Amino acid sequence: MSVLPVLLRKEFLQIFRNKAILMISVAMPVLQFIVLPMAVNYEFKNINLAVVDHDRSDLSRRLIDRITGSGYFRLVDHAASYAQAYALIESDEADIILQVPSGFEQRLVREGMEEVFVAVNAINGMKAGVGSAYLTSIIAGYNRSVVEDLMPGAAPAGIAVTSSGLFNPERNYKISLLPSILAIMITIVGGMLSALNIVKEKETGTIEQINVTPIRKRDFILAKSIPFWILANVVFTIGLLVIYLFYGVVPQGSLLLLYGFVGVYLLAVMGFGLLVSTYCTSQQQAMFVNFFFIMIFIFMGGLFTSLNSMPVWAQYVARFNPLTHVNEVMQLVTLKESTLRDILPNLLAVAAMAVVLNVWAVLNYRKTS
Amino acid sequence: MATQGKKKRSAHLSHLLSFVRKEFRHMLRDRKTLLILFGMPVVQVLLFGFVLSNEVKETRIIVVDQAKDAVSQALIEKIEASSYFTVLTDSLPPTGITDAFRSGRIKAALVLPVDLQRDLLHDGRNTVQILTDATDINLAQTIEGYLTAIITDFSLADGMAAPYVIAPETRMLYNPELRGAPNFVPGVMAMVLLLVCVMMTAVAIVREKETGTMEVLLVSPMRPVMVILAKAIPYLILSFINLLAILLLSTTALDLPIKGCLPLLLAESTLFITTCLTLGILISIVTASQQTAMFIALIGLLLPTMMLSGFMFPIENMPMALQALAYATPSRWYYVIVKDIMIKGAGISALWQETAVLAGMTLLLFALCLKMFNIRLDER
Amino acid sequence: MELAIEATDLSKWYGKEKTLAVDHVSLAVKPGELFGLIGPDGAGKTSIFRMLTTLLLPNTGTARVNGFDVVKDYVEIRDRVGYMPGRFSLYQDLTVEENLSFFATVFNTTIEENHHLIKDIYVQLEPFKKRYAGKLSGGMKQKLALCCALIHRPEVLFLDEPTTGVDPVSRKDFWEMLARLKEHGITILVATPYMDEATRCDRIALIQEGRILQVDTPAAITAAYPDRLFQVKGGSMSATLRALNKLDGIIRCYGSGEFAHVAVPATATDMEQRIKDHLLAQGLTDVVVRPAIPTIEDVFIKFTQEKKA
Amino acid sequence: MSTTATPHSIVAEGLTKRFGDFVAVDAVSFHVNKGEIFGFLGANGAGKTTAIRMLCGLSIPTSGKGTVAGFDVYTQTERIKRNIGYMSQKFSLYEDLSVTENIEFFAGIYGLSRDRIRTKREELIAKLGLVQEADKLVGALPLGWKQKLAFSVAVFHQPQIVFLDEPTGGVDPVTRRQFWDLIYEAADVGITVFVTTHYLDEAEYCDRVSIMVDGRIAALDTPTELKKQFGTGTMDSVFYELARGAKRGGA
Repeated sequence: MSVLPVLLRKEFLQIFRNKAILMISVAMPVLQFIVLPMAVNYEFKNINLAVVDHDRSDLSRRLIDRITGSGYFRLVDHAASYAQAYALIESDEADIILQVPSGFEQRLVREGMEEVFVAVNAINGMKAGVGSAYLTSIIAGYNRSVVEDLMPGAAPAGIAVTSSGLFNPERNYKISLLPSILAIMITIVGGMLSALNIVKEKETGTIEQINVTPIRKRDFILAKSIPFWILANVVFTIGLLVIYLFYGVVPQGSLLLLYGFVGVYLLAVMGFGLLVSTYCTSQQQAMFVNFFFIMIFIFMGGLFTSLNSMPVWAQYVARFNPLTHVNEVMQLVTLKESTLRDILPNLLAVAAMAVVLNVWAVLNYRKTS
Repeated sequence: MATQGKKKRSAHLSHLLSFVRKEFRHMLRDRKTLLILFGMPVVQVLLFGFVLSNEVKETRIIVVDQAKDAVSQALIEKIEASSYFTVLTDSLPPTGITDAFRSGRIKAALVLPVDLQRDLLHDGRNTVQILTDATDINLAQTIEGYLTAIITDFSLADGMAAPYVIAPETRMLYNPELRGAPNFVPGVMAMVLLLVCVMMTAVAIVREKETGTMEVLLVSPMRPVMVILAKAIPYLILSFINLLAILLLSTTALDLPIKGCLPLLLAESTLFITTCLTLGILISIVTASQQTAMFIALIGLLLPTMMLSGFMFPIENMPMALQALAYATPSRWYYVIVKDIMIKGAGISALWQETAVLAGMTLLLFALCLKMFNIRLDER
Repeated sequence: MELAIEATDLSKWYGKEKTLAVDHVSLAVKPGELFGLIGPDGAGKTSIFRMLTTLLLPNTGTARVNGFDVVKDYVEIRDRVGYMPGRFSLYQDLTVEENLSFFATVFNTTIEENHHLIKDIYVQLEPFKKRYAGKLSGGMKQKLALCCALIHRPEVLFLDEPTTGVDPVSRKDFWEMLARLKEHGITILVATPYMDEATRCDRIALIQEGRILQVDTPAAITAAYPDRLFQVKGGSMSATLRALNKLDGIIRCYGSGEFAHVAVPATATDMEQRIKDHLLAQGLTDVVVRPAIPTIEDVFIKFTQEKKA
Repeated sequence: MSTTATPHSIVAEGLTKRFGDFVAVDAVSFHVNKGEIFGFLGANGAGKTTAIRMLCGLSIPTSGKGTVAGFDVYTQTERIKRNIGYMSQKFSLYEDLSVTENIEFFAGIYGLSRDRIRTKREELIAKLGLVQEADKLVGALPLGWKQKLAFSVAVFHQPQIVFLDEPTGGVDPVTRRQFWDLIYEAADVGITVFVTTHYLDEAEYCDRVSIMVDGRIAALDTPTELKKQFGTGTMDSVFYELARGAKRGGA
């Protein structure tokens, strides 16, 4: 009998015997994955708006009605002055102030041009950006209707812009984010399990017993990663099912391709965990080191803020982040129906990481001191 | 009786001091862990402060210029002149655009119609089309906003504008350049502090259970409350130093002002750190092995805090049940506090609610710790 | 006089299957006594210790330590006893000195206050006082643990297998220390799997599978050994035992160091000669057979084999 | 399996291990004959564990020469491991695996065929009287049974040498004797037994005994010879005589 199956059998027996860890590493992520995606929604429905209408004209009232009627804004107050409205922003009651100057209607009709003033609480960058964009587009729409009213029959001039979003035309955040959040989940689970496992044998002392046997380092490391690889794949599969059943998201591209890539990706993640494991002497150390890197992987992986927005050096660094690749591939395959050819660069990068990390882990694991 | 009471109190104090000293020694002797504990929050806050942002700059777009006339040339030049976009010059037939998107080479495409200039001259109007990669919806929206603004600006300046223009003038309060740091630093700070603090104490008591020293401590006059306090204090001090380092770096390296009152910020942070440490201790008390404690602390908390703290996804958009969950996340409250003090310069009067919630959580967790603390070895 | 430790009908079981670890045990230890619980690993010694030190709640029975009930008055007991658990449970990453001063403060005292109690032991530890406890040898670790358990001058001292894994020389040192502690009037309850240590106790309880087999002074226990015992030698041990097994009229035989021990009924006569003849007849040379004085180990083996039979 | 023709299972010549300034094992020389039961005694901290770790290929010596089962302790550690068995007082078996699973695991590691494992496993379980307990977790077994099982597992693949590190600590007197019966059995089929113990009556059961003091071998001979040398009747006194002079109590 060759040695690897024997080692594997032992690992599996131990994993399934430790029900607590199994529950925490499979059931907890799945449960989180059922609940947490409800949080994934950037679409702002209730942006709090404070209005300072110095004009109190027909046109200004219609503008305000149009804004509040859009469904995006909630009028919190008609403030008498900008200072009053500003106070609302300070107390977090309002997110945006719209100020209409006195003489708005007059000047618009007479001079054909008038400005309104918008002040946005930019602490929450996302809300600020989205809110001011909504507001601008509503004002533009209103503008067109004003033109039609004032110059009936005349077509609005200038360059009009139409826009459409490819691959996700309904701009459904869940479709675009859930697969990647699933990737984060399996990264945490796989990385943690593999990082803690060898250290645990070190702490309990059983590693000594292994080290006096002729087990090859390669076999030992493999036996330590394969079970968790399978476990992480199980979590991944359950996750895909959850996305489908609870959120109706179906990957557009090939599932086979997705699994193939995730398989290689997990090898890289586990290689990393095992490498950490060979360097650390206590579970606590292993966990902290692993956590440190996982956090960096997550935040620099381009999911929550686009890689595009990062400094150039960070974009280069991000190429060495396995999560960057898995995020890209998740979106490529699930939304863009990409083929192997499209994801090949990502696949090669992750495969290279898997090889380097695992070989490094094998080399760094010492049976003899 | 009075002197006896006094003696007892001083005994408790010296218990505590000696226990705290012991905990410090454990902490200082495990150099690797100490290095990570100190380095991790600082490096992460700094790194994420530099790296994370929602700015759009030098985004690669393709202009499919079917017009190739003076107007289209002028428009392209205008787009190129902005720092937001880099226009890829190799033109593509419209069919190839999807492939360009798929390969990730471009994030947006602008399609200019054949008769751009002619229609403008004739009818005074024309329509151009923006295509964006909506896999990253936020980026797509921002790109659309910027491009539309540039084009509108272009048509205004060109004198082709319609009459009766209402031009909104927008000012971004508190963070005029919409930099990433003011957005992300408070959030990352809340999240990293929470996770690090919880993880530090999550193993603290369960480790003594595993090594057997808990047995000796139990058979001693040491009271549970002392054990809990003694476990928390060293990490409180460590975390406070961490906090100072984070604040120092974010004001110097990240140029983030602290508009409000620094002592207030420090006090609120100490409160938050205490909440997290107590949560960690609770985990430590109810678990039987370090491994379980760590898994609960990390797998159990990482994603929920990340997603529910409010700095990633707006809480007001969530369904009620999830909002309730978010309100139970300490980092959600601290995130608001940090943001308001650092960036808005708010005072305690604006923050008393958040403060009260955190204080309440801490007391509740502490009471739970005392209640759950097992004074014997029996399984419950 | 009030008893230092008084346990009545103590039982403890674990798990869903209610595996009985301690089976209706009663014990009485007088103040100032050095009392030994002698039995192998798994006999239930640790569970008894944990119930007496208030760490576990008994499933049946009651126990009092210095008059305090182990369930109700656990706070008082914890103020008054010293406890050294089975496995090494000091802080491995603290130095010898740091461990000691930590435990002193925990028990509201200082190293100086009770220095006279620990000084014999501490002298040996002093050269290593800056060394981490984790880097001490087994013997030294146990001495340090004893110091830590003694530092507050406990009224009752509980030592759970203090000498397991310790070399014979250190074990001897350790017991000499216990003898000296007794002079300070401290009641000591000690558990050990080493039968040879039993003779150093005032009284012992032999314990196996959660039950107490016998309680008395070591001398009385060995004196009550019902059989006649011989020590036998003749070439190799395995050959001797093989030959002895073929002989009728012996109750049991087993190796015991250099010699094999042979127990025969007390009523049997001329066994000495019979054994000798038998061994010679089996072709063994240099045969030695002579009466032996039973030890606690012989008593223990008798109990174990009777139970099996 | 053995590739050389040395008559000795273990040869150590000036074997030394230093940790910084500290000489844990100081130029130790000895040899162990094939099929011998060799007692390796010494006080805590005398350097026994370090010496065993070098012989088992867990630790590379600082200087000196050594072969185990004919293989070099510097360059052929993995081949040594193929030819030895090892059991320590703690951690010899996985407590969260059952009796059968432990046997299958350790036998499998040494590459025994599945059929062979199955038949030998049944034999072993029957011999140890563990038929009822075959599917129980090892952690739930009494220590004495655990140790007997651990020893049987350590010699399951018929190694040339088996290293036993304090195998009988805390085990009851009857089981301790049964354990030694297993050792004799192994020695009878030619397995060299290298054993450390703190029970000095067990030293009497060894063919030869070495006593280590402060990293050196202070005495090495048959128990009878040693007692004669020191003019006493028990190994106890021999050991006490040698070990009490040790300077390195705390190491």
